[in-house]
Amino acid sequence: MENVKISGIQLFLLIIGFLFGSTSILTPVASAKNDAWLAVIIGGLGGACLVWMYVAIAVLNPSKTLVEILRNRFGKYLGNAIAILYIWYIVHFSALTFRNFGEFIVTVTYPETPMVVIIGIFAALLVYAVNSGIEVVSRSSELFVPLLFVIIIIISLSLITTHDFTAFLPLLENGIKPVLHAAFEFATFPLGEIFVFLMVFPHFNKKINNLKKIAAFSVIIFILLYLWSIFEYLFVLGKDLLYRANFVPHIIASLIPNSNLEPLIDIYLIIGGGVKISICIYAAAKALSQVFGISDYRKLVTAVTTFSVVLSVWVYENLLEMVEFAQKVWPYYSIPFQIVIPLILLLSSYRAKTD
Amino acid sequence: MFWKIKTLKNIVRRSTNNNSANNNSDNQEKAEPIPKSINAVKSKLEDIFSECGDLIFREIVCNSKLKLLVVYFDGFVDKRALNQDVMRPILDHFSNEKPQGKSKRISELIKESIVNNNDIKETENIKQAVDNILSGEALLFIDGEDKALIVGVKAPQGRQVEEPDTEVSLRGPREGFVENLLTNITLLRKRIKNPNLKMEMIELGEQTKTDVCICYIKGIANEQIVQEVRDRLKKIKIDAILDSGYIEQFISDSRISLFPTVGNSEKCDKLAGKLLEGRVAIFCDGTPYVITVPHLLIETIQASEDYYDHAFFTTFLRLLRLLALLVSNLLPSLYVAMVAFHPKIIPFKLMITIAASREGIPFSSFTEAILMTVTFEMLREAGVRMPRPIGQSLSIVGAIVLGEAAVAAGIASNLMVIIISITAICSFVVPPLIRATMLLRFIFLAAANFLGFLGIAFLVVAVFIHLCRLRSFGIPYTAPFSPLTAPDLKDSLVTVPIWAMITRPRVLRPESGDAEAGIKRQEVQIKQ
Amino acid sequence: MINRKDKWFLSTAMLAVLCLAVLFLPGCWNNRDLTEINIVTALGIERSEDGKILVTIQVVEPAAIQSTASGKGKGGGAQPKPVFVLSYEGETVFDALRSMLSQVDKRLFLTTAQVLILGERLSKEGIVEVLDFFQRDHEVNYEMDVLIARDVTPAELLEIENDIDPIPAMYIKKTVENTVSRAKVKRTILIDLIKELSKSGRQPVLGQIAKAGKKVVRTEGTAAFKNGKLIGWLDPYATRGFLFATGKVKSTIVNIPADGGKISMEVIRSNGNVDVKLKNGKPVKLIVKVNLEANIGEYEGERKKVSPDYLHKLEKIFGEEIKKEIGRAINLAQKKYSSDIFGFGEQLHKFHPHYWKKVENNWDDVFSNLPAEIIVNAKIRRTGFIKNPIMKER
Amino acid sequence: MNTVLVLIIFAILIFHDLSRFIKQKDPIKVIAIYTFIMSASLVVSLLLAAGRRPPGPAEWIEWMLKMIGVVR
Repeated sequence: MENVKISGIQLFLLIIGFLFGSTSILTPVASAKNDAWLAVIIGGLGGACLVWMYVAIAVLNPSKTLVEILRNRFGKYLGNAIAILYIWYIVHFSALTFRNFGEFIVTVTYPETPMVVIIGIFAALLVYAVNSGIEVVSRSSELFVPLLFVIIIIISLSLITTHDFTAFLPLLENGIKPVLHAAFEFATFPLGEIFVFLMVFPHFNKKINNLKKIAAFSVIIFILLYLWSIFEYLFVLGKDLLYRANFVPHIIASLIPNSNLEPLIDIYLIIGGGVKISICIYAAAKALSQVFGISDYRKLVTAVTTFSVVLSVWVYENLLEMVEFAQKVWPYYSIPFQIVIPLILLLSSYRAKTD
Repeated sequence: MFWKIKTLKNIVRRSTNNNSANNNSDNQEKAEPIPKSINAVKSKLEDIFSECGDLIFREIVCNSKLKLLVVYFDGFVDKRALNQDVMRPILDHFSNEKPQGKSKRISELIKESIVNNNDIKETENIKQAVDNILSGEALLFIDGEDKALIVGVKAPQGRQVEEPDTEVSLRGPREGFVENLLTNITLLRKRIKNPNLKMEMIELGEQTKTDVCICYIKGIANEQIVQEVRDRLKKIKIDAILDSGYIEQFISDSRISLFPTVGNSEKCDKLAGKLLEGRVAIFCDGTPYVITVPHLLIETIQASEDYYDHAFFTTFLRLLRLLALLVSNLLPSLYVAMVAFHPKIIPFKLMITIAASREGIPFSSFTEAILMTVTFEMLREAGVRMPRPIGQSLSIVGAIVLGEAAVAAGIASNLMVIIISITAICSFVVPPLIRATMLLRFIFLAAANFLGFLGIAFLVVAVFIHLCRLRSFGIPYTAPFSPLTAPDLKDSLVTVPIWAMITRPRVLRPESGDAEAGIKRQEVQIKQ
Repeated sequence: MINRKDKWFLSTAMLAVLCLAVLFLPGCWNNRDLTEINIVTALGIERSEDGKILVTIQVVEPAAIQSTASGKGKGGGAQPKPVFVLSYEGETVFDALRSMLSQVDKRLFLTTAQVLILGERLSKEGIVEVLDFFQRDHEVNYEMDVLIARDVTPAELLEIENDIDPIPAMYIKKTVENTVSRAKVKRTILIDLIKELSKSGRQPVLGQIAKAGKKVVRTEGTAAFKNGKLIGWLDPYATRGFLFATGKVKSTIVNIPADGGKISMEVIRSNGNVDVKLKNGKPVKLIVKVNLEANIGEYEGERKKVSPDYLHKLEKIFGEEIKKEIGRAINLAQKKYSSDIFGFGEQLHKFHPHYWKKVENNWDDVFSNLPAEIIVNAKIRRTGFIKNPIMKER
Repeated sequence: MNTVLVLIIFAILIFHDLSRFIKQKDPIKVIAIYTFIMSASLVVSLLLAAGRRPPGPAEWIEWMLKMIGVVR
């Protein structure tokens, strides 16, 4: 089971799907209003540095998962302890993604359906996918993720007539501070979350150096596409609605002239969300099985997913709490997991390598 | 289907138990040599074939010394050939002349210099003799010798080679396989004149002893797949193989999946094409359907004509088939989802039309769709099962029921009739998936009724994950799309002309071990 | 082998049970058939005298529409009416819409609403509050047309029935839509209104609708707003001037006096933009620039041979005429309403944010006192099938 | 009603998985971890179903970060 391999294009699509997982529902940089695009650029650069760090760790520790690296660097007990914290973090943010998805669906089309039902069915689907193995997840993403590109392009082309191309002006009206804040938010959500892939990278089938290229390529493509989307949101909605709306991409989809295709287009959000959550569940179950020395991670997938679903219902009482948390608390909560520990890992792996 | 087979199997098994006493005595006798006296032979055979009225014993006395016994099943052998090529020369020879020097045994004499027939063999034990009688040869026993001659005078059985009903083509050869294994193999040999075309014969079925033949082209087919086929076939332990469908169910990778992971075809040219791509075929005596493995999803929308026609048309047709596949699976459920959950998406004018046509209909759109779909499936099934002459009247009744009457009676809306008709038409476009589509359609309807588009989307994703899980003899079912195999995309949805298909399908050789060996299909023409 | 077969059976059975369960799942959430909804085609909102919200809806009867469309004159019996109109008073828009269910049979489905007509009294007291519902609800169509009813209540307008279109809302929508060829009313869809209301340095402008007889409406002219409140009307010509200045004219007919008669010019292409000229960091002039192309559509002047020179002369007169219309609009906005409907302030905000910060609060006063320069660059391209009008052969 | 539904769903899940673990003779730690996670989920979801929501992890984290002084 351990020798499943992922090809370069599959990894690329997985990363893209993962990054679009929540950003196709929420807009992390909306708090920067009409400087959101600047926040995307700055945050994108910062996030790219983070991704570079994770990839460098993977390259320095070839064919080792995050848990193994942690144990190598920190010793067995401390390493396991940190790994358990990581598992908590991963499960937590898969729960948040579940919640985002559920809130979105319940708000835009199914106001009378209990959110748990929708999340539960979605979770069952993802358990099926993850239980089939990471290879099946990546192969499914090969079929679905290209649709993301198609839909993004279709939406932007069909809205071309309603564009107001000066909407991003004036520059830095409220100073640089909110922009930096939004950029930081964008760097940690979604770009910094790529660290989860440290559990997936060992399955990559090509030479480890190609990993750098693929990671760089996918992050650049993502940032460009997202920049494109943000400009589109600004040009079509204006800064005010961008700031006020809960689910910007949905409103954008509903503005396609002469048609109300948004229920159909919303479906594509499943793709990104599905990739993201299944990667998270895989990573959490795999890490858990490695920490406790269990041979097959599949035995824990149901448990992890169930917990994640319960957590997703438990974690907030209302939608605004979710948005507040994602904007205010999440970035700081992420610092140790996304920046500090990986930085230590990188430095110590580098030292170990040079010694 | 499942239950049917099971009951069939039970019946077969029961009859086995009844005959088991007989069989056991058979088994003991089989190893025995042939007795020298033909009377002993006759009584032994009569014992084995008791109550077999169609077995013919003929004793011939040529001169006082030579006595012959001919045994065969009536109707199984070509009597003219037997008389003219075997009996007459023997009778002529022995009644006119006296037996020549005793140096040669009579059986050898007959075999080597008297009989005209080419297919003549010797045997020394009863078991082989009985087997050969059963497979339609004539047996020649000579008094005083412990050998019997097997004379191959099998009468040509079954149909002539004709165009298959199930796979009609406008362009291309019309020969289809028949029930006879040898005829089928001949048809294939005629097309691929290559000693590398290997035919491995095995026998399957405890009771039926059906001849099964594994066929592949050495050097093109992947050895691992061939070995896998052999292994899987060997594992089959069953009383009867009445059709290749039995084998199909035993060797397919997933037993629950609705999607076929084993292909079958009736057409020679199609089979030849598959073999040349590196697939393995399994012939089964008694059925015109030849199995091909591995069978991938993309094959369901490929037709043999595709390769004979211009690449543009092929591409268009392939896309059309894909569309038909999607429509036949999804259209009713999309309609139900739209009407019940997302009226938003319906254009305003159409919405008024739909609402008007649904006014006064007592059922929900879901119930309506289920009713109409079930009616249609029943009509289809009736059309297949019933005697041909009634077909006309059925189609008239069907058209009335599905069409005007249901609408006039206020049971179904106009639009639903149209939708079910379109679905029906589309479901016939991709024949290999008719069965899968039929069931999936209902599941999709249920999902649409449950959660609208979201339900459909969940189910679509689930189906695709399932497809990605599936493998056919180790080959990913969704190849060449996932995993992406760029060179193979030339013969997927978008096709290129045949002169540009330089390589054979790469997906069939997943391991790099023998990668380059069989890849190249044609030389690249650099100079004109 | 046995184990595998058992599993097979188990999974099949489970699948079957699951399917059955889903099939017979009663009353699924959100599952409402198309026959279970009232298709709303138009909404009217007015404030009643005691400050409540009066919501009027127009609902179609699909069967009646079908029968009027297909079998006109079939049988002499009373034709069912294609639409019905209903009003209800409530504290808020949403409250009124929900409470209305005490009078109608089925749930109201709002996505199909083609027009939203706001009453005059409501508009004068402010429209921002009532629009909140339309942004929030998941079934509202962000693309419906918004209009202001002039001298008439929205309910009266929605009750108009005529033979032009069985659905009055569609009829209204179509008349608004064909402003692309007449440019005498501004077409505003809901999303644009929402955007305009939140922009600093621009006041929204909505199209106006009035009753033009017992059975017809007229959509001509616009209503100017200030801080979300109706402040006054622009007549059709001022409206056109406004549309020219903001570059929203697609095509229109402009009549110019010439040669003792009239010439109708058909504008085929036009773009316009507004700007503010700054000097020493202070605005000194409002600039409106319009470029347009036109054809001669009709010539009713003294018979004359049309030469290139003559066309150039006409171009000048033509430009003056348009300048007059634009000037009228700017004058109204500056002097009478003191409301920056053109978006001069927005230009300042975007391109000179520092200065904008200073004047943001009293921009309306600053705007009202700035001189305006209007530059029109008109070109006449073609003359139709003929060059000259009928002239006696000499 | 809600409580019953939660119990049924958890019963199905746990029965399905545990029977599999026992049949495959998995080491006891698998069952231990599985039981731990599932019972935690069960307790929380029962509390949620009963309408008594315990303070969630979002609150803990916010509280912790406030203690450190990162978030206002």
